[in-house]
Amino acid sequence: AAAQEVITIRAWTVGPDTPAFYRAENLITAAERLNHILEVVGADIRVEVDADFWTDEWDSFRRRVILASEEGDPDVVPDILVSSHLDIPVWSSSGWLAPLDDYVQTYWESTYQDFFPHLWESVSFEGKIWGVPQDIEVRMVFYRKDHLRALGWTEDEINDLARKVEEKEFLLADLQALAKEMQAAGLVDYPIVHRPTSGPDFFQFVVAYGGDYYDPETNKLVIDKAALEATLQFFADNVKDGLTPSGMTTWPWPAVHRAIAEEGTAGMQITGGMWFWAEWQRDFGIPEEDLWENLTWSLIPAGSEKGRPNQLGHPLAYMVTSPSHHKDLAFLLITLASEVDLNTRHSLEAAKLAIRRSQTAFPRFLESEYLAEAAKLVPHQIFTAAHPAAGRYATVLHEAIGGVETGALTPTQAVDLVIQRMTQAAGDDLIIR
Amino acid sequence: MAQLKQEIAHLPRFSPERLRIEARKEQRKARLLTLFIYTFLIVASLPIILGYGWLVLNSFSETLAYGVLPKGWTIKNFRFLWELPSRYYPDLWRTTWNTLLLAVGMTIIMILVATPTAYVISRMKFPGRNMMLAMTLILHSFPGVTLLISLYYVLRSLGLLNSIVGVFLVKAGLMLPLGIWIMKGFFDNISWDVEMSGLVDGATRMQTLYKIILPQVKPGIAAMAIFSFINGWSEYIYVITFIQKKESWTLSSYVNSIIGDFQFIDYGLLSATALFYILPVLLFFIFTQKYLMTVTVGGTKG
Amino acid sequence: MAAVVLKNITKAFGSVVAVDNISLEIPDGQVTALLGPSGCGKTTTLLMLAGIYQPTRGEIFFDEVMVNGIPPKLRNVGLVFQSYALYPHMTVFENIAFPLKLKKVPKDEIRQRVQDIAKVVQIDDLLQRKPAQISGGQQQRVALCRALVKNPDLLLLDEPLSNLDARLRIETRAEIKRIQQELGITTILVTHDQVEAVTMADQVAVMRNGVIQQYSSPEDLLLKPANMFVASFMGDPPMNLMEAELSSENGKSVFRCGSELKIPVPDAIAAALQSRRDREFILGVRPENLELLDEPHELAVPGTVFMVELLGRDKLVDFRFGEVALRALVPADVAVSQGEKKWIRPQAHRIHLFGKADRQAVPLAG
Amino acid sequence: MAAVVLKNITKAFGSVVAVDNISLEIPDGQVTALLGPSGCGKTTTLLMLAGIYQPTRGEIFFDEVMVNGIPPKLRNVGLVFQSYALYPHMTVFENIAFPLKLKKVPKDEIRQRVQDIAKVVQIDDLLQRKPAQISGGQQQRVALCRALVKNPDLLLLDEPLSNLDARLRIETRAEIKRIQQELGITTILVTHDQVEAVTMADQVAVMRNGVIQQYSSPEDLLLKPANMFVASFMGDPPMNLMEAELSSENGKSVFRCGSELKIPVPDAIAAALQSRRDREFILGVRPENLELLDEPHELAVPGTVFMVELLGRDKLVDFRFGEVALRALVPADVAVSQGEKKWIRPQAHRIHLFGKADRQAVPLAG
Amino acid sequence: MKRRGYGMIVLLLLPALLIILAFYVVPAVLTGTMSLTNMDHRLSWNFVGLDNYKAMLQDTILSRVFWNTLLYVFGTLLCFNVTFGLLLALATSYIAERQAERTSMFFRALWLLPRFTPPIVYGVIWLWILDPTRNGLLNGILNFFGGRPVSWISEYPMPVIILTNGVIGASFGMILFYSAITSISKEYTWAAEVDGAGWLQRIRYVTLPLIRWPLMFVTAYQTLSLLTSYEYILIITGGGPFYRTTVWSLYAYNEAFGGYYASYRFGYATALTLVLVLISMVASIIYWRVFRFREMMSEPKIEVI
Ligand SMILES: Nc1ncnc2c1ncn2[C@@H]1O[C@H](COP(=O)(O)OP(=O)(O)OP(=O)(O)O)[C@@H](O)[C@H]1O
Ligand SMILES: Nc1ncnc2c1ncn2[C@@H]1O[C@H](COP(=O)(O)OP(=O)(O)OP(=O)(O)O)[C@@H](O)[C@H]1O
Ligand SMILES: [Mg+2]
Ligand SMILES: [Mg+2]
Repeated sequence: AAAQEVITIRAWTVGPDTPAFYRAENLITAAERLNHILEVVGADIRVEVDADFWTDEWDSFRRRVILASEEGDPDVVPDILVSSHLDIPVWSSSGWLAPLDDYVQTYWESTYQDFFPHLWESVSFEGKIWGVPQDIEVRMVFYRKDHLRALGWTEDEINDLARKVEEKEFLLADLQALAKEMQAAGLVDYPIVHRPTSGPDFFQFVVAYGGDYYDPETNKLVIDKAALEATLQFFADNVKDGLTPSGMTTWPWPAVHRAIAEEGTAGMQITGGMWFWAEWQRDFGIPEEDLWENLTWSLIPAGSEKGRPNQLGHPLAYMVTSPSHHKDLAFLLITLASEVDLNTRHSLEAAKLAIRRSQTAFPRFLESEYLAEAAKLVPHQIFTAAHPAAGRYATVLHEAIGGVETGALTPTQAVDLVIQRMTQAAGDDLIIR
Repeated sequence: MAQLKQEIAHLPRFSPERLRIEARKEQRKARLLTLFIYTFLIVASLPIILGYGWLVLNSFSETLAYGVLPKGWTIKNFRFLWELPSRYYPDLWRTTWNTLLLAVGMTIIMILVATPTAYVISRMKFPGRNMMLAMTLILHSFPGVTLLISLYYVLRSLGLLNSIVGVFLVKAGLMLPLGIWIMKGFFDNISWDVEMSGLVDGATRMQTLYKIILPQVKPGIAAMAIFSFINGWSEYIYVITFIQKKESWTLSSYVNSIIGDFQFIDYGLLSATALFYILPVLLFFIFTQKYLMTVTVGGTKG
Repeated sequence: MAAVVLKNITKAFGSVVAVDNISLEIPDGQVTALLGPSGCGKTTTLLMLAGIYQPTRGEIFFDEVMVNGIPPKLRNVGLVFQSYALYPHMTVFENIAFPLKLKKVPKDEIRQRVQDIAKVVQIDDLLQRKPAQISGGQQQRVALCRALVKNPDLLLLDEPLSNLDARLRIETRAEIKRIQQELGITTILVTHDQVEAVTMADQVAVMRNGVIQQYSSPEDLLLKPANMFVASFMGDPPMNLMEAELSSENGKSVFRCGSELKIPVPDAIAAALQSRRDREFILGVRPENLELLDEPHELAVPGTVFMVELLGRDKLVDFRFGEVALRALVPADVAVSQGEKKWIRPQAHRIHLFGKADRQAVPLAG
Repeated sequence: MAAVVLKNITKAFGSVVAVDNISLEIPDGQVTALLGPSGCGKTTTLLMLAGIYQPTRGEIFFDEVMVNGIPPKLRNVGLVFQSYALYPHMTVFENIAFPLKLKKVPKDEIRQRVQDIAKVVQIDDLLQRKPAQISGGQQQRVALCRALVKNPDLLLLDEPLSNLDARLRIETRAEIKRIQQELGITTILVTHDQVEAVTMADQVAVMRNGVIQQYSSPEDLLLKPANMFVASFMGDPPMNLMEAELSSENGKSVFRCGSELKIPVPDAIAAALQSRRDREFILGVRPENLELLDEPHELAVPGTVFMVELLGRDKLVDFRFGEVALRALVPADVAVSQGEKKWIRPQAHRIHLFGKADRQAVPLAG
Repeated sequence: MKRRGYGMIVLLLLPALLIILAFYVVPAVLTGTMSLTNMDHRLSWNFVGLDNYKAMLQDTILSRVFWNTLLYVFGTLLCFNVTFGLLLALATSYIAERQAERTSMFFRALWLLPRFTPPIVYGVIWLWILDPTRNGLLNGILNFFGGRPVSWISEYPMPVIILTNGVIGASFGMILFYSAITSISKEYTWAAEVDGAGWLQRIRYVTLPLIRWPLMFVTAYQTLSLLTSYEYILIITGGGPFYRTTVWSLYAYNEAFGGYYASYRFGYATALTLVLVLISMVASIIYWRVFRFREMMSEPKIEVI
C-alpha cells in the first residue's frame, strides 16, 4: 500500500455501567468499516479510533471533560464525547461543542430520518442540535413476582399489573398498600427500595402526582409545590410505615441490586432502570430465566387522579467537540456507529431501548423478549429538563428526599429547602407555582 | 534529723510474709495486665484483620457465599496481571510505572525541599525563625483538595497539566508541613558540639550540612520518604483531576475504574487489584519501618 | 534495714556476661562500695538488687528472704542514679513526694515528710523549682531525698558523686555519710572512683569484668591488695609496677627490674621468698612509699630526676631507668628539681609482690 | 603558633551575660587554663576564640591580628570538646582525616599524617572503627588527634579529661602535656577541676560568673589567692574560712571567730593590719597548713577532735568550735582519734585574710 | 560576611518558598478572587462581589454542616487520632518491652495498613462490613444470631465516619507516640519502678508528661488534617443521610464537584473553602499559642553562617 495518512480520532465515552461498553466499541467498529471503504476506494487515509470508556463515577467523568475543554488543548480534548443529554445545554453554551445541524442534515436521508423523532428534542438546545442520540432507556418499577404469588396473586393478575398501572387502576397508594401486605406477610425486609444516589428518576413522582418540573415554552424550571410536597410525603410515609429503610440514600448500589434481584429481601424497586437487566446478568451472574421468573415491571403509577403514570428516558448522546480538527470524520464515525446492527448490539448488551425505528424490526432486536416488552412503555416517556440547572435540581430533589426519609425535614420544610436552593441556583429561570 | 528518725520508725517494716503475699498479688496483676493488653489489641484490630482477610479471601475465590464465605479457589482474579480487563484500560505495568514515578518523584521533592527548610528552621539563627515554624502549621490548614480549581489554574499556567511532574509537585507542596516537622525533629537531636567541630575543622556551614549533619539524619530522611512514598502511591483525586490522558494514569485511577460507580461488584477482581496495589508499599514498609519508629517532632526533651 | 546476700549471681545479656558468678555478703546498716572500672558490671549488679534486672543464675537474699522475681516496687529500696533521673516535668517537691504518693500516704504527711528530708540536705527552699532550674549538686541531693523519703531498707547509690565538681563532691560525700550513719540504712555505693569508695565505705568490693577481685576493708585494699589488678587500680597516683627478677648480687638479694634498675631486697622479704620456687615477680610500690634521700643508703637506689610535676600540695618526682619508670610522691615543699641526683628508698613493709603468672599477691611476712 | 589577646570581651545571650568584660593575654607556646565552676562562662570564651560565637563587645587578637568576624575555618584552631564531638558516621580514620580533607591535602599525605599522629597517642590500630565502638578514653584521644592533625596555631581543650576515670585521667594529662610541649602549641585548657588546671597549665585564669577573678601562675593561686572566691575554690580539701574579728585579749591580738574560737595573731600579721581601719575580716587557712601539736604552744589553739576521716594517704581531722569548724589535714600515719585533745597551730605565713565587705585579699607582708 | 550568611539561608529556603508560592499563595489568592465570582461549570470569571458570602448566611444547611464538622473533627481526634493512637502506642510498646518485639511490630504494621490502602479500597472494605443487608459482615453476624439487619450507616452515621476515619487516623499518633515512648530514657522507667509505680501509674505520672510534645503536636496537626479531609466520608456515606455526615470540606467539595449531576458552583464552593481556611488558620494560631509550640524551638548555638 502507498504511504497512508492515519488520522486518530479520540473519543471519551462513559458507562459508568460496564455493560455499556459498546458506546466505545461501536466507534471502533465504525472505524474498521470506514477503513474498509477507504481501502476499497483507494483513498490514502485511514482512521484510527482512540476510545476511552469511563467506568469511574459520573462526576469524575464530567470533571475531566470540563477541565480538558477549559484547557482547550487539542491534544487533550477528544473529538467525540458521549455523555448525558443533560450536559448539552451546559457544554454547548460554554462553546465546547460543535453544532451538528448541518451534519445531521447531510446524513438525514441515509440514517437520521430513521431515529425516533422525539429523541432529537433531547439533544437540541437553543434551536440547534448538539448531539446524536446514542441510547435511551426506560425507568420503571420492578416488582418481585414471587412475593406477589405468595400473597395469592394469580399469574393473570400479575400480568395485568402493568396495564392497571397504565390505566390508573393501580396508584401509588395501592403500591404502598401492596407493600404493607408484603411486609405483614413477612416476605421482605423492606418492601420498597429505590436508588440511593441522586438521579433524574425522582422527577417521575412529581409527574405522577400531577406536577411538572420544566416548562419547555419559557425554558424555565418549575417547582410545583403541591406535587412536590405530595412526592415528598410519599417517601416520608414509606419510611414512617417501615416500607423503606430510613437510610435508603446511604445504601451502596450493590445492596439495592441484591435485595431486589438476587435475594428478594425487597419487594419493589420504584426507581428501576431497564438496563439493570443487563447488569444483573453480567455483574451479579443471575440467569435471565430467574429474572423472568421473579420480576415484573410497570410504569411509575400515578399518584393522584390528576397525575399520570410515566417512565423517564435519559438519552445519552454522541457529541463533537469544537476544538476538534476532524469534525467531519468524527461525525462520520458517529453516523457509522449508529448503524442499526451496531446500536442494536449495544441495546442488547446494555439493555437499552431502540433509538431507530428500523431497529424494532431488526431480527436480533426482536429476539430479545425483554427489549420488546420494555419498549411497550415508550409512549409514556418523559425526559429530564434541558436546562443548565436541571442537574442541580435533581440533586436538590434527592437531598430533599433524603431529608424527609431520615426525618430531618417535614415534607413542607423540604419543599422550602428545594425552593431556597433552586432560587439560588437558577435565579430567574425558575417558576414556582 | 532525730524527728525524722522517729517518724519513720513506726512505718511497716520489712517482712517476709507480706513480701511473699504481695509478690504473688503483683504477679497476678502483671499477668492480667498482659492478658488485657493482648485482648485489647486483638479485639481492636478485628475490623482490620477481618476486613483485609476478606480482601485476601476474595481475591482467591470464585464467589463469596452470603458475601462472607469464600467458595471455589481460583487465581483468575489476578488475570489482570497478564490481560487487560478490557481494551479501555491502560497497560497495567505502565500504570504501575507511572505510580512509581509519582511516588518516587514526590519523595524526592519532599527530601529536596523539606530537608533544607527544616535544617534552617532547626539550626540557623535568623530573624523570623519562629515565624517559619508557625507558618508550616498554618500552611497545613489549607485544605489542599478544595483548592483544586485554583491548583488547576496554577498547573495550567506552569504548563504542568497532564504530567506526573505537576501532580507530584502539588502533592509534595501539600505534604511539606509534615516533612518539615519530622525533619526538624531529627535536626534538633544532632549535637551542637559535632557541628561546631566541623566548623573548627575547616568546613563551611554548607559543608557541615552535607558532610556531617545529613549523614546523621538519614533515619529522618527515610521516615519522611516512607510517608511521602505511601502518600504519593495512593493519590487519586489529583491524578484524576490534573491528568486527562489515560496513559498517565496511576494505579489508584485504575482501581477506581474497576470499582466504577459502585455498581460493579466483581469483588474478586477488585480485591486482587487492591492487593496488587497495596503489596509494594507493604513490603517497602516492612523493610523500613524501623526508621518510621524513630520519628520525633523535636523540641527539647522533657 | 536489711542484710543483703548475693549467692553465685550471674547476669548475661545475650552472649555478654556482665556479672560473672559473684557472691557477696553485705552487712546490715553499713556502707559497702562496689568499685571498678567502667563496664565491669557494677550498675548491672545494682539493678539486680533493685529488682529491675533478673539474675540469669544465682540468688539474692534480703534478710534471708529470697527476693528473685520480686518486683522493684515491693523491695523497698532507694535508688539514686548516676544521672539522677529526676522527673523533668515535676517540681522538686513532686519528685520527692512521688514514692509517697504512690504509697497513698495522706497529703499532709507527705508535705511534712518531704519538708523534713529536704531540710536535712538543705534544699527546702528549692521545693517549687523544676530539676532543670537547679544545679547538679542540688539535683543530686533531690535524688537522694527521693530515695530516702520512703525509708528504704536498702539504699543503692550509682556513682552518686561523679557529676559534681571537686568541691561539691567533698561536701556531698560527708553529707551522705552523715545521713547514712544517722539513719543506719544498709547502703551500697557503686563507683569507679577509689577515693569515694575508700572514704565512704565500710567495706569495698573491687570488680573487674564482672568478677569480684577483692572484698575487704578500705585499708586492706591499699595495704594488702589481693592481686595486681587491685594494686594498680587503687591509689592515686598509681602504684609503680614493674617486672622484677629476684637475683643475688655481691651476696645480697636484689630485684632486677629491666636492664638498669636493681632494687635491694629488705631482709624480711628475702626471708619470706625463700620458700618459693619462682623467681620472677611483679614488684609494686606506691609513689608515696618511696622516700627520697640526699645521701646513699643501703636499701636505696640512686637515680636522676627526670621530671617534676606539682600536684597541689605534693610533688610527683619521676625517675627513669631505661624502660622502667619510678615515680615518687613527696610533699610540695621538698626541694627537688629536674636533673638532680637522689637516692630512692622503698619503705620495706610497703613493697608488694605478685606472681608473674597468676598476678596474685605473694604473701610477705608482716 | 600564636599569642592570643582578649580585650574587654563581653558575650551576652539575650539578657544572660555569660562573659563579662574580660581581658586576657595568653602567651605564645604555653598552656593557659580557664578554671571556674559550672556555668561561669568558660566554654563561651572558648567558642569565641574558635570563632563559633561572635563577641557582643570587645576584640580578640591572634598575634596582633584582630580576628572578630573571621570564620572558624580561617582561624586554624584545634578544638577538643568535652563530649569529643566525634562524627558518629565516620570511622576513626575519617574523623581524623576530616580537617585535612577539607584543606584538600593529597590523599597519600592525609594517610601518612593521620597514621603518624594516631601512633603518637597509640590508637593506630583503631583507625577502622566507628566512634561508637571504642572506649571513652580512646575517643578522647581521637578527638585530640583530630584537633592536632592540622597543625593548629591554637589548641583549645574544653574539659578534655572530665569523662575519664581517675587512672586514665592521670595518664592522659601527662600525654597531653607531653604532646603540647613537644609541638609547642599555644594551648587553652578549660576545666572546672583545679588539679587539672594546676598540673597542666603555665598560668591559670580563674573565672566566676563571667568575670576573671585572678590570672596568675598555679602556685600563686594557692599561695596568694586574690580574693575569697579563689581561696575557697582552690585546694582540696577546701580552705577553712571563717569570719574573724581582730581584738585584743590580755594585751595580745587575737582573731575572734564565733563565740568559742580565738586564734592568736602572729606578730607579722598584727603589724600588717595596724594601718587598716576595719577590724572584721574573713580568715582563711588551708587544712594542710594547720599543724597538730600534742602540747600547748603560744600560737596554737586547743581543741577536741570531732571526727577523723581517712582520705587515702591523708587524714582529715575535724574540730568544732561552736558553729565554726576547723579541718586539718595530716599524713595518714599521724595517730589521732576522735575525742582526743590537740593544739592546733596555723602556719603563720599561710594565713589569708579577706575584707569582710569586698572579700578581696588583705595584703599581708611576705 | 553577614550578607553571605543570609545568602545561604535564602538558598536553602528557596525551594520551599517557591513551592509555597506556587501551591499555597497563588492558589489562595486565586481562590479568594474566585470566591467573588459566580463561576460555574463554564469556568468564567463573573464578579458578583460578596454575593457568595451573603448566600452563605442564608444557607440553612450550613449551620448543620458546621456542627457536623465540629463533632466529626473533635470526635475523631479525641476518640481515635489522639486517644486510640496513644492506646495503641502504649500497648505495642508494652509488648515490645516484654521481648515480643515482632508481635508488637505486627500490630503496628496492621494499623498502618489502612493508611497504605487506596481510599476507595478502604471504603469498599467498610461498605462490606457495614452493608445494610445480610451480605455485610456485621449484619451477617447479626443474622447468624437471628437478628434483623441493621442499616448501620443511616442509623449511626456520625459514629460510622468517626470510626472509619479514626481507624486510619490512629496510626499517625501511634507512630509518633510509639517512637516518643521508646526514646524515653530507661532510667526514668526504672526510677518509677523503684519508687513503687505500677504500669498504669508509670504511664500516668512519667510517660504521658514526657511525651507531651508529640501529644500536642498530633492534636494540633490532626485537627487541621481532619478539618480539611472528606475523602473517606465521601466514599462511605457521601455526606448523608441528609447532611448528617456532611462536613464543611465535603460540603464545599459537593458544591463544586459532587453528585450525580455535579453542581459546579465553583464561586460558592471557593467562598466556603476560604471560610474553612480562616477557621483552620485561627485554630492553628490558637494551638500555637495554647500549646506554646514556640518552646519547641531551642536557640541555635552556632552564630557563624
Ligand atoms: N542491657 C544490656 N545489654 C547488653 N549488654 C549490657 C547491657 N547492660 C550492660 N551491658 C554490658 O555489661 C557490662 C557491664 O555493664 P554495667 O553497666 O554494669 O557496667 P558498669 O560497671 O556500671 O560501668 P560504668 O562505670 O561504665 O557505668 C558492659 O560490658 C556492658 O556493655
Ligand atoms: N547559647 C546560650 N544561650 C543562652 N545562655 C547561654 C548560652 N550558652 C551559655 N549560656 C549561659 O551562659 C553561662 C555560661 O555558660 P558556659 O557554657 O560558657 O559555662 P561553662 O563555664 O562552660 O560551664 P560548664 O562547666 O557547665 O560547661 C551559663 O549561665 C549558661 O547558662
Ligand atoms: Mg554504670
Ligand atoms: Mg562548658
